[in-house]
Amino acid sequence: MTFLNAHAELLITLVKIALLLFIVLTVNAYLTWFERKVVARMQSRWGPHRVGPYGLLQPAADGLKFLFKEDPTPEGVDRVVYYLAPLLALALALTSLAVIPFGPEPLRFFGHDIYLSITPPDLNIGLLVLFAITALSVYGVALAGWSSNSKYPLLGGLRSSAQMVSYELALTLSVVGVLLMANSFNLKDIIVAQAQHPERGIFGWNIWPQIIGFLCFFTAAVAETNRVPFDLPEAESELVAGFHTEYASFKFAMFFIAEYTSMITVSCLCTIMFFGGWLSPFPASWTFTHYLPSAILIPFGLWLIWAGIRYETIFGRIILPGLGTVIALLGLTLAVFPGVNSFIQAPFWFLAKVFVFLFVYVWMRGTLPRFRYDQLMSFGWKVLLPVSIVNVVITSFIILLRSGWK
Amino acid sequence: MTPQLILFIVLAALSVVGALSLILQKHPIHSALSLIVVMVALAGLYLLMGAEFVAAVQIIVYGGAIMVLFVFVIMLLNAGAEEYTNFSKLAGFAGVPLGIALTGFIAAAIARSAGTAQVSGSAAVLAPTRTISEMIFKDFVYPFELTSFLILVAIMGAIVLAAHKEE
Amino acid sequence: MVPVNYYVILSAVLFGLGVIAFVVKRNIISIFMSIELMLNAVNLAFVAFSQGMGKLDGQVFVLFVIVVAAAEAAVGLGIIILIARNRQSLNVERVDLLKL
Amino acid sequence: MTAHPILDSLWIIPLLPLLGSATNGLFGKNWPNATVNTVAVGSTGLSFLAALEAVREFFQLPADQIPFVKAFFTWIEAGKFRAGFDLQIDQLTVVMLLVVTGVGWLIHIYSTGYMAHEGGYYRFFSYLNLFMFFMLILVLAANYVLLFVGWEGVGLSSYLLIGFYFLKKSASDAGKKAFIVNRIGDFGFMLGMFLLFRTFGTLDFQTLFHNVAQQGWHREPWGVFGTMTIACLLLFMGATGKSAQLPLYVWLPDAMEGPTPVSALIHAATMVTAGVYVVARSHVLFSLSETALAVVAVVGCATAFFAATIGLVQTDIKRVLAYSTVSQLGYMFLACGVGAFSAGIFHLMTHAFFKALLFLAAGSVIHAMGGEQDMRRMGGLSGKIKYTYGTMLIATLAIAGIPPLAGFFSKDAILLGAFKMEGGHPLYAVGLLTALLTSFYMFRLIFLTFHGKARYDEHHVHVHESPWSMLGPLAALAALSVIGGWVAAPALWGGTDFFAKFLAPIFGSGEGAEALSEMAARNLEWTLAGVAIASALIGLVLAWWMYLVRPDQPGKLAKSLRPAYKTLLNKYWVDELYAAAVVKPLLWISRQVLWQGVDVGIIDGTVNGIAHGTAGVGDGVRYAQSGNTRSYAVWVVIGAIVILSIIFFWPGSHATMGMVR
Repeated sequence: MTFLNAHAELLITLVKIALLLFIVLTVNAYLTWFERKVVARMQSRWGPHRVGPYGLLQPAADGLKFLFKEDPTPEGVDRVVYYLAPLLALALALTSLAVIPFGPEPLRFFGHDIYLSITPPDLNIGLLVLFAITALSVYGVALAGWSSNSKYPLLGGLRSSAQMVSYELALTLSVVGVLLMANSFNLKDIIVAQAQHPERGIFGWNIWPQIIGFLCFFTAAVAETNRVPFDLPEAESELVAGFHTEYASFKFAMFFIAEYTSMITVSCLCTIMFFGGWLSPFPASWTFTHYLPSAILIPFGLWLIWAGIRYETIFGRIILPGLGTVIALLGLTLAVFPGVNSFIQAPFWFLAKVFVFLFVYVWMRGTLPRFRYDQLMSFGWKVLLPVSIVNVVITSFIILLRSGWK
Repeated sequence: MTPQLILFIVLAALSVVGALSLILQKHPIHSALSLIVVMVALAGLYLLMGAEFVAAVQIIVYGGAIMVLFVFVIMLLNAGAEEYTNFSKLAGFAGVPLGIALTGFIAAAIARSAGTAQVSGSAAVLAPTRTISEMIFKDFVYPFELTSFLILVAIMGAIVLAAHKEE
Repeated sequence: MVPVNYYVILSAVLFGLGVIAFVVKRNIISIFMSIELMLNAVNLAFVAFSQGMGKLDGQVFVLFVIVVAAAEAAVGLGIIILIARNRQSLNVERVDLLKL
Repeated sequence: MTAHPILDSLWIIPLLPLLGSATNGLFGKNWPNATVNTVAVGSTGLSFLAALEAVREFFQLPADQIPFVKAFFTWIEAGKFRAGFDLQIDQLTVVMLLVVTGVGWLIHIYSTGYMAHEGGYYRFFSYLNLFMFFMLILVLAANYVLLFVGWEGVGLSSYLLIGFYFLKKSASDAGKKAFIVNRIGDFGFMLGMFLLFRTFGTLDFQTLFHNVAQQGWHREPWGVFGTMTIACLLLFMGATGKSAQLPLYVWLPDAMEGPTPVSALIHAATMVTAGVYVVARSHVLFSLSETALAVVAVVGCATAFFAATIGLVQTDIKRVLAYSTVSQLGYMFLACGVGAFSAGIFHLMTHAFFKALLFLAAGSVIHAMGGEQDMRRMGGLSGKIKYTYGTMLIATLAIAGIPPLAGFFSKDAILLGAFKMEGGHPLYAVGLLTALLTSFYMFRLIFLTFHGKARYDEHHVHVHESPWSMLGPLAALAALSVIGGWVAAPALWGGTDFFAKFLAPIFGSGEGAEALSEMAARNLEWTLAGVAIASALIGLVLAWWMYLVRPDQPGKLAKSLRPAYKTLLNKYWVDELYAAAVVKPLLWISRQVLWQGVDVGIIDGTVNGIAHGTAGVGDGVRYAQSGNTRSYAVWVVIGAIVILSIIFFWPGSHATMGMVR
């Protein structure tokens, strides 16, 4: 017990890390499921529905498949780098989540404040850390492409490193506007700065003054994460599978997870910097909106029970109603206990916004065609960069005016 | 053995090892990777000293831009492992002891100096990021503008150099 | 708390290693990288001193050094690409005409 | 606004022509003639106007402000030596200024007509403006150094203009000749300046003369070669060079190779009078040395006679004028020599008028004859080119000394001065004889050119009058030649000797004011004037008889005294003499000693030796420059270590690189 008290901080942090990892990995898995489903709907298909009810167990199956597939190492690869690359990619992607704050006030637990982020909330350079990690995440792809000792991966690696370096500029610059408005690198401060006028609600967020910045940022971020329409490093139509052509089974899975994790990170960033993080879109005075979570969860749970009973497979008839019950009960709890209710607000809104962004990602994947490489480059250098610079100039000018030329 | 000291020793060892492997590795990519290790370790040291902004910039610019450029060029030129030529051995023979001697000199100079000052590790006290920005835009504004001009020139130079000649 | 001298000695060592690397390496890119290593060593010393004196000038200077290093890398790598194009070699031993 | 804006910015007067010169010289190449005219004539005209304004303001100056000196900036300063860009204006300057700008302007206008069909139009005017600039500097300078700048400058532009047709061998040779001969004179001039500086520690006119007066420098009697005498003689050496006096006159006749306006402006009106100007300017010094004055007088007198004799037989119209110029300059020096400075300056002015007129008219004749310069192929032109004839006749009467034209008064004043000076009668006699000769060869020129029957091929040469741009200046100068003399008309002729009075503050009213009773003076002047007129008329009649009445006479005469004729025709073989005495030895020395010995042997030897040595050293050192970057790095490291160890092991050094608390 003394040991616990002595190193409580350390332990708590470790626990938080473990928890976050579990959650994120699960979310990643089901993100794939979600993506496949949505894209299928867009293409009016069913998507996965064999494994488990509504294909809910598909991710698990995929995971097993990755684990048990043969893992060949091609001839003449540079072994160290070849093994290092996926590790690097995954590690960096996961690390970037560490600085994300999911909620403002701590959880009181045995006399310890447990903040909803791994790093302490007063981390002054949260954003810088994020950018640093993003900057480093080039190496995963580039090295993978180089070490595979094969031409398609090499090309993929070259492309990705060029692309990432180019778009990183726009990425960083487009945020400067937000930083100027919050004048801090601290993510928490950035969110708080958007709540200066609680009665305004959604209209106090940065998205309105920084719309240009947001567009630049989101575009650049999509490019940074090598997603459609900027997924040239892994353009299957020209480069087989791009930088991870030579990677199989779990090493491939690492890249996969890294990509989806960075998607999540970017969504979190957008939420924090432009969409007021955990802030509720409604004016603070509307307390009844606090029941919104339950108002969503309970009906959803009930629908799930109802639909589950009528599901064709036995397994589904057992699983789905149970799941529905859990969700409904959860909603009920939120409605009943005001303390829990008020605590859950912030994470709820945060996750909701993140979910929206993830949906946008999938949406784009389903709809947009891929850029051509020269288009990509010229777009990054000739459109994105200048626009974001202009944005910075305008913002700072306005701020200067506001402050009365001090 | 305060935790800072432990951290310092670890990071210092990391950086030195990285530098050594930069020398010993035959392949440029490996050298580049070891250099990246050194840089990250140095960033850690900066953090340890409370210079968090410098640390971030170190990683973003050095790690994220410059070294990426190096790796990119190495990949582009498909540079192979180094080859030995006669003169290089001689330079090595001359250079290694000389470098060691240089290091010894500097180290000795520091040893002679009466420096026992402690680095204040508390970042929050200094809040450097803000102060640094103020210094840059107030005291060092002319050097700052000069560097911007330098970058402009460098960009043009790089374009001129690397641009393909129109036949 | 760590004495400043530790940092400075470390930077000296790194600098020396950089020098050795410069002399020993044959690949132009590696040599260039050893220059970067030396720059980093110097930066370390700068930050250490600035922290030790409680003044931030050192850190500001480090920022300038980094900027200059970036510019240098841009131009230098351009030159290296040219050399590689014209000489089909990255070995400094083969590039001793002091011109392209 | 000050009371005298132009005086406060005197530099404007020389600057304008310089600007014109620069403009034409730099951009004029492809400009149409009209533009070049506008620039050149405009700039000189403007500076003429400025000069007039300056003079007007000068007359309004209170007496204590004369001479008006204005220092614009310090040019050279070394120890106690100071040469500033200081301009000065006093009575003497006023005269010179008006002459230079006025005549210069007229001649510019004339040139626009004369040079219309020549190549290198812009070049010509650029040079001409340049000359104006330097001449004005010379005239306005307030110290010998600046004056010397103008001095050399006019030499340069004269060289450029004589060699204007540089494709003609004779022209370029003449240019070189003028330049080199002038160098000899300048050498003396510089020595004189050095001596003056060494003696008086300054070269500013006012301070210098003031010092002289202060130190109560006693007048050096005849035969004493004191500092002053030597200095004056050296200065005079320069003057002889510039003003073509014995023995350095040889360049002037050849200088006629240049375009006629140049001969008129530079080699008659202005530049060649610079010597006279200098002597007059430093009259304070000269009047302190009898020897110098005597030398000046004798040289001037001799030159006058000598040149006149040569002029008798010349057949090239311009050469006749050239020799007459030389002899007239001799007159001026004679005047200075006998102390009649104002008379000399007066003659300078009048001479500028009628000699310029003569040259321009001659140019007009040549223009009319289509480039023909030999009088033996002219004749009977009077009817064809009336204006030219009229103006030239006026000028001839003036130079011959027929009253009441300008030349008469000035020459009369000079002769009077010569006569009054004790021991000056021989000079007077020679001067008188020269006057006779002058009128003779001038009328010879007139008769040969304009009267008698035409001796040219009517079919090929169709004579035509010149354009108004040429005749206008002729008319103006003719008018000046007529009335120009009256400013100095002595009381004798009902005038008030204004000119001498005007210059009196400079030269003092001393000259001519010997102790002669008013009546005696009157009689004397009457007689002298009468004699002068008589001589002039004799010359006229003689020429008329020989060249119109009995055109066969000259030939006979030439035969009868063949050697004398030959001698005159070959100009006393002076050129040949110089060639044998100076040029050949010089050539030999420079070829054998300087070139073969010094140049090839010593200088080239040294240079090549150094070159070879360097190459050898390079061979040795080359191996350090392997071009291998890393070896260089090693050297750098070694250097660093050396420096460090010096800092380090230096006794008592506490080099520290850590924190020092």
